[in-house]
Amino acid sequence: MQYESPTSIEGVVALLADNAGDIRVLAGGTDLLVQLRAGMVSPDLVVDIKNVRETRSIVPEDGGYRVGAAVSGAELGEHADLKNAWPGVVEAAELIGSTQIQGRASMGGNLCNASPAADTVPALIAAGAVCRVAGPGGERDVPVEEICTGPGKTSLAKGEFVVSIFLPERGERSGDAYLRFIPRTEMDIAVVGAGVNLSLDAAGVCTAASVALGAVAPTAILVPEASAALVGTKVEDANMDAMAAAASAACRPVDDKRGTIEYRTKVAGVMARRACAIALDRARSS
Amino acid sequence: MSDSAKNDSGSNGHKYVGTRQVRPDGVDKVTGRASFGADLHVPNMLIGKVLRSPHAHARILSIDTSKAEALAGVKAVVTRDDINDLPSEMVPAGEMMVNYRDITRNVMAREKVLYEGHAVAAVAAVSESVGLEALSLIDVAYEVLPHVIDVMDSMKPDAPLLHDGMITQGVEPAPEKPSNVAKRVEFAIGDVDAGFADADVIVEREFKTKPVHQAYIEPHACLASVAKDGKAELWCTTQGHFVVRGHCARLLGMDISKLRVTASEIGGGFGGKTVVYLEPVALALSRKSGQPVKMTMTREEVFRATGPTSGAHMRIKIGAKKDGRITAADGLFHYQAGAFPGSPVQLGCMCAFAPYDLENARTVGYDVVVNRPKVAAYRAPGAPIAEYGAECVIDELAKKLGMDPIELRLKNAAKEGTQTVYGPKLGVVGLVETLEAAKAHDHYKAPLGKHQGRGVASGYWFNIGGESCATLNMSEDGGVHLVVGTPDIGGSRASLCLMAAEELGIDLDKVHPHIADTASLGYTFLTGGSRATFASGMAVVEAARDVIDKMRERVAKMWDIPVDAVIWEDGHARPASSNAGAFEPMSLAEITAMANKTGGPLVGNAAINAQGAGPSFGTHIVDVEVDTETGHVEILRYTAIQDAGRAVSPGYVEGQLQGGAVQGIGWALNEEYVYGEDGKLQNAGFLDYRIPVCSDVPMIDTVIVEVPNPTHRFGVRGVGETPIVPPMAAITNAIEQAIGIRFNELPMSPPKVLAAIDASRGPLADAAE
Amino acid sequence: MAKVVLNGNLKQFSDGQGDFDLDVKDVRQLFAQLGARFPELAPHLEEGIAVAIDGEIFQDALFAAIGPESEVHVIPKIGGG
Amino acid sequence: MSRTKIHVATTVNGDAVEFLCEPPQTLLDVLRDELHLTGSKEGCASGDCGACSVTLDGRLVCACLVLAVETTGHSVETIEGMADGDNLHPLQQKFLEHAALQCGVCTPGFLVAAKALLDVEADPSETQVRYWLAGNLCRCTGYDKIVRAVLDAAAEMRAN
Repeated sequence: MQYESPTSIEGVVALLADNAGDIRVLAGGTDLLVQLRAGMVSPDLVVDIKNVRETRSIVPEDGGYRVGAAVSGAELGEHADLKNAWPGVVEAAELIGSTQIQGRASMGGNLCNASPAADTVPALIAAGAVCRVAGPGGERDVPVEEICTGPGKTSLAKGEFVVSIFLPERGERSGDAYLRFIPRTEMDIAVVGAGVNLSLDAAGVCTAASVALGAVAPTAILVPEASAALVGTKVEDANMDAMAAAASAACRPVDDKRGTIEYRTKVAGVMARRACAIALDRARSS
Repeated sequence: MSDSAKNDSGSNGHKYVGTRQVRPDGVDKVTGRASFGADLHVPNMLIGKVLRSPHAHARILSIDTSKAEALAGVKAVVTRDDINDLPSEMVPAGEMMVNYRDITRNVMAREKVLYEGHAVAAVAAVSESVGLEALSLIDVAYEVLPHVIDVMDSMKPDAPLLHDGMITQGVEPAPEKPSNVAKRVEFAIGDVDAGFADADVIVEREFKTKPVHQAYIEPHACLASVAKDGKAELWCTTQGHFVVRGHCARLLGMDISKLRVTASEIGGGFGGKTVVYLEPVALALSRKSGQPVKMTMTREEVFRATGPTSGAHMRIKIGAKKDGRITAADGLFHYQAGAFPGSPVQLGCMCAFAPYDLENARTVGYDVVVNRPKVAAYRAPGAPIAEYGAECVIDELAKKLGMDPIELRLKNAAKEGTQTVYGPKLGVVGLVETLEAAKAHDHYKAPLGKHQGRGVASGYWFNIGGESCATLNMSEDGGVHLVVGTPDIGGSRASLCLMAAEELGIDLDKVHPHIADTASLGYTFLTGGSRATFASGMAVVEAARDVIDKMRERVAKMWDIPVDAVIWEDGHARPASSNAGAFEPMSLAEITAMANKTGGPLVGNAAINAQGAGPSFGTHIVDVEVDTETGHVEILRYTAIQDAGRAVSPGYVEGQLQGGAVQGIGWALNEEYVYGEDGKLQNAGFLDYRIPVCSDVPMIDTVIVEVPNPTHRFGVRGVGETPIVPPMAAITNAIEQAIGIRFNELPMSPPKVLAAIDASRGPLADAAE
Repeated sequence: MAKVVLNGNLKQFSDGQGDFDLDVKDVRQLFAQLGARFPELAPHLEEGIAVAIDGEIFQDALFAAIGPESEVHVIPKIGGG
Repeated sequence: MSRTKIHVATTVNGDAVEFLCEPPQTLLDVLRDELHLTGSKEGCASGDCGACSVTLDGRLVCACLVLAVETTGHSVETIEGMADGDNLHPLQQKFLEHAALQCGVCTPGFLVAAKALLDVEADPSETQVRYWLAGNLCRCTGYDKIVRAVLDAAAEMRAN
């Protein structure tokens, strides 16, 4: 295994594009090193992107924020403005693993590891976040929900990597939240995750909503039916019940060591409803 | 909230026993200086790695190691041919008895692999990466066989047989056909049928538990070095290095006295480090390569290849009169032994109903092999499983009788003179005292909210003594080197030093403990069975008395008076009375300073087989809250109460109670092995084998009850094992109170709890909420 | 005469008999008498056995004293974690 | 299989350190096997137990989840650097006074993690301590005395 640590986007792209064999991008490494150790992967080349400035910075842009793909969860949590604008996204990032993991794990890594249970992905999708992807053909912007195509699989082409993730401007009277269910209080992979982002008008009527779920399908999913159950309503109990039911109905989970189909389906609605209540509070008080 | 840093003054006239002191090995352990199993490096050292079976059950057709041996940097490869095949012979090893025929096969598979992770070959190489590459070059041809994972499936007539020709022991007449049932055991007193006929209320329930791992944080590790003349040294993390010495010598055909084993600091054991895995393999690799070989397990190997405790299936039936007097108790237990016979089912049968004074009781147990790693001892082996079922039934019985569960227990509580189901009558025990303390505790009266419940359960463990040696080497400045042979897992050095200082009457900071290697002290049985503070403590007291007698003799000669006229008091030799003469008392330091001129160095010795371990009873109270939408159970409050006999080192006694309770919380709520249809373990890591983390639990309140053990100088009872017995039933009982659903299976993980809640509601109730 | 009781599976090796009055002074004599009377039981007394004398459990203690009025239970040996 | 080693220059506990490592080797491997700083323990090698907790440029991480080559030019602090000469850190002292360790193998990781907490939060609540330390597994103590020791150390450090 060869290790390289370029300092520019072009340098990363060149290494990814010009080398054959199994190449892995290293950001925080909290998934990759585990896979290396377990013998699940044996790459020929590891490209560390943390020395590329663009992957490590949080920059205001168009009223929103551009977050480097390798910014750690701890750094996100320490960024008061970002946390104020997108509390659900930051909370999702901060839920990944322990304090130690937080010191390394990044949203870019969480996304590109392409686990169906990744915590930040439903929150990012609900937020309408967009990835900046660099590759041999230059840079392109891709909605977060189009990156993962299945467990461990992404739409990134040979030579491409995610440089940053753009979170749009937070509108008035809007809020987001992410919740997940795990058997313990920490250190588990999400059995179910739910991200909700919504906006209200001055009368308290929901003008836009986005509900995304994790760990209930091969990739994180947007649930338009759940969003539709909220839009145009004052987000009262019955509306949230309908939203939760739509969320459960959209689940296509698997039975595995972390949860059953039945359990995930039911709890997806519960998590969506609880996240919705938090997002609503945030929207009302923003 | 108790202040755990409080420096209690000793009571009962003791200066040190019963006080809170900084442990003598503490500074090493907070600075990273302490040397654990994997921390030793020696020159010219190789790294050993083990090739493990990918199959749950398969016949080994051939093993070809030639390519691995040819790889540059590989210095030795060993297989079954390098470990002795041994005949069936039972030996004691921590938990019940083990069979050398089985140990040798567990250390390195011979005819068959019996579980995924079973060791098949091992290599020693110049680096880990070379070693791992060498493993990939070993060709093993397997004939894959059908496997069986569940204990009840394994007892079916058509189950795949693990051991050809295994005939169930303990059944008369002996079965003609072999099976996976290694043994049947039975204990009985009185007439159970008559007792049930006499009962007004009977509760009968079935329960299932999953295997749980000890999950010590330090994986198994050792470093072996065998010289050309056959002399060998072994450094390893173990609860008993004398036991390791015996096993390794036997498996490798060595003289016991040619092998010197040193126990490293041990990073947790809980029973799981009472047997050998890597140690004989490392010795075999070192013997073959002529170089020192270090081996460490990965966490995955720990889960796949080392012993958890049994999973079990059981049926419990208890009957009582309307006034709460229990008339009969009956238990049927099936325990998984793993790949080789030897589950702790017999101990489970003995403990199941131990907290009760019963006229009529019977327990029947089956020891059943399955294609899983061989079980190892785990904290009160066998007892938590059986007592879980019994304590749940007691709680249900209390509900049926309309009695408070503590009152029902008090009405039937075991006490001095109670006959146990396994025969003997109990001596002085403290169960009633723990129940009274529970009843009086403010926890038991605190209000509860919606979906919250409180549960109680009691627990029992025998405790053991056993072979223990101690040496007190007195230095010329009055300091004392205290040498014992029980590895210190949880602070036993501290309590042994307290007892030595107390007995000698000297300052604690003059006593310096040392865990000796197997060449430097007489045979000492392992740290287990809650025996270290009790039995090594007994040896320390005896060694102290031995050296006190020697010092009295020296002083008697100096003073030219009979030895009987010299007494030992407060660390000084004094004339017994004014009749003996007017002599200035001599301090220990004064006596040791002139030791060489008065007869030579002063050493106190004791080599005993400690008897009279006092059983320990405990009672736990737990409050839970159930999230009825997710099935998540939160532990809100926990109080662990236990009879310690005499808490020599109260901080560490509390620690045992707290640690046992939290292990029990994990067992109750989340810990389990998940096997696929292929017989392979799916959660061999701390990510999905979910032991409690810091944020999962509240502070664990403790109450130490002291009903002294009359056979021990300071009244000590073992305390380490009992605290893991009550939690599973206490939590089950608390959940029942919270949501009205009684679970009969562990773990009570969220999917199971939610499914039960949904099933109990029905569609209409669901809609109404 | 000490009252001696065999517990657990041991009765299988003593023709189903479990209670005896024996004139024994210590555990060694107890095992010798039981072994002589029931040869099948003898090997089982060598390993894996404990003896409770008036409620106190002795393991590997051949010379533990048994009194004339003692109640003695022969039980399986106890280990621990 | 190529086993070419890479030269790495870094700082460990304030000292400039150089070593050779294979690219897949972790910081934990190098600390323990090359630098013989064995206070950091390997309990899982997957970031689940925290026994190898160290700080990297002041940030708490698991040494098992950092490649050794990544430390080039950075600064690593381990348990071996925690005491100031003969003076134990208040956390170390409080762990001893509270009997907050039994076997002691998780203790270095807990201490490094707890110090990282007190570096950013001088007055943590019990809940903060519990969640901050959730990545450090202890199987012996049930965490009670560890949490008390951290809270007590924090109080003492605030008082001084």
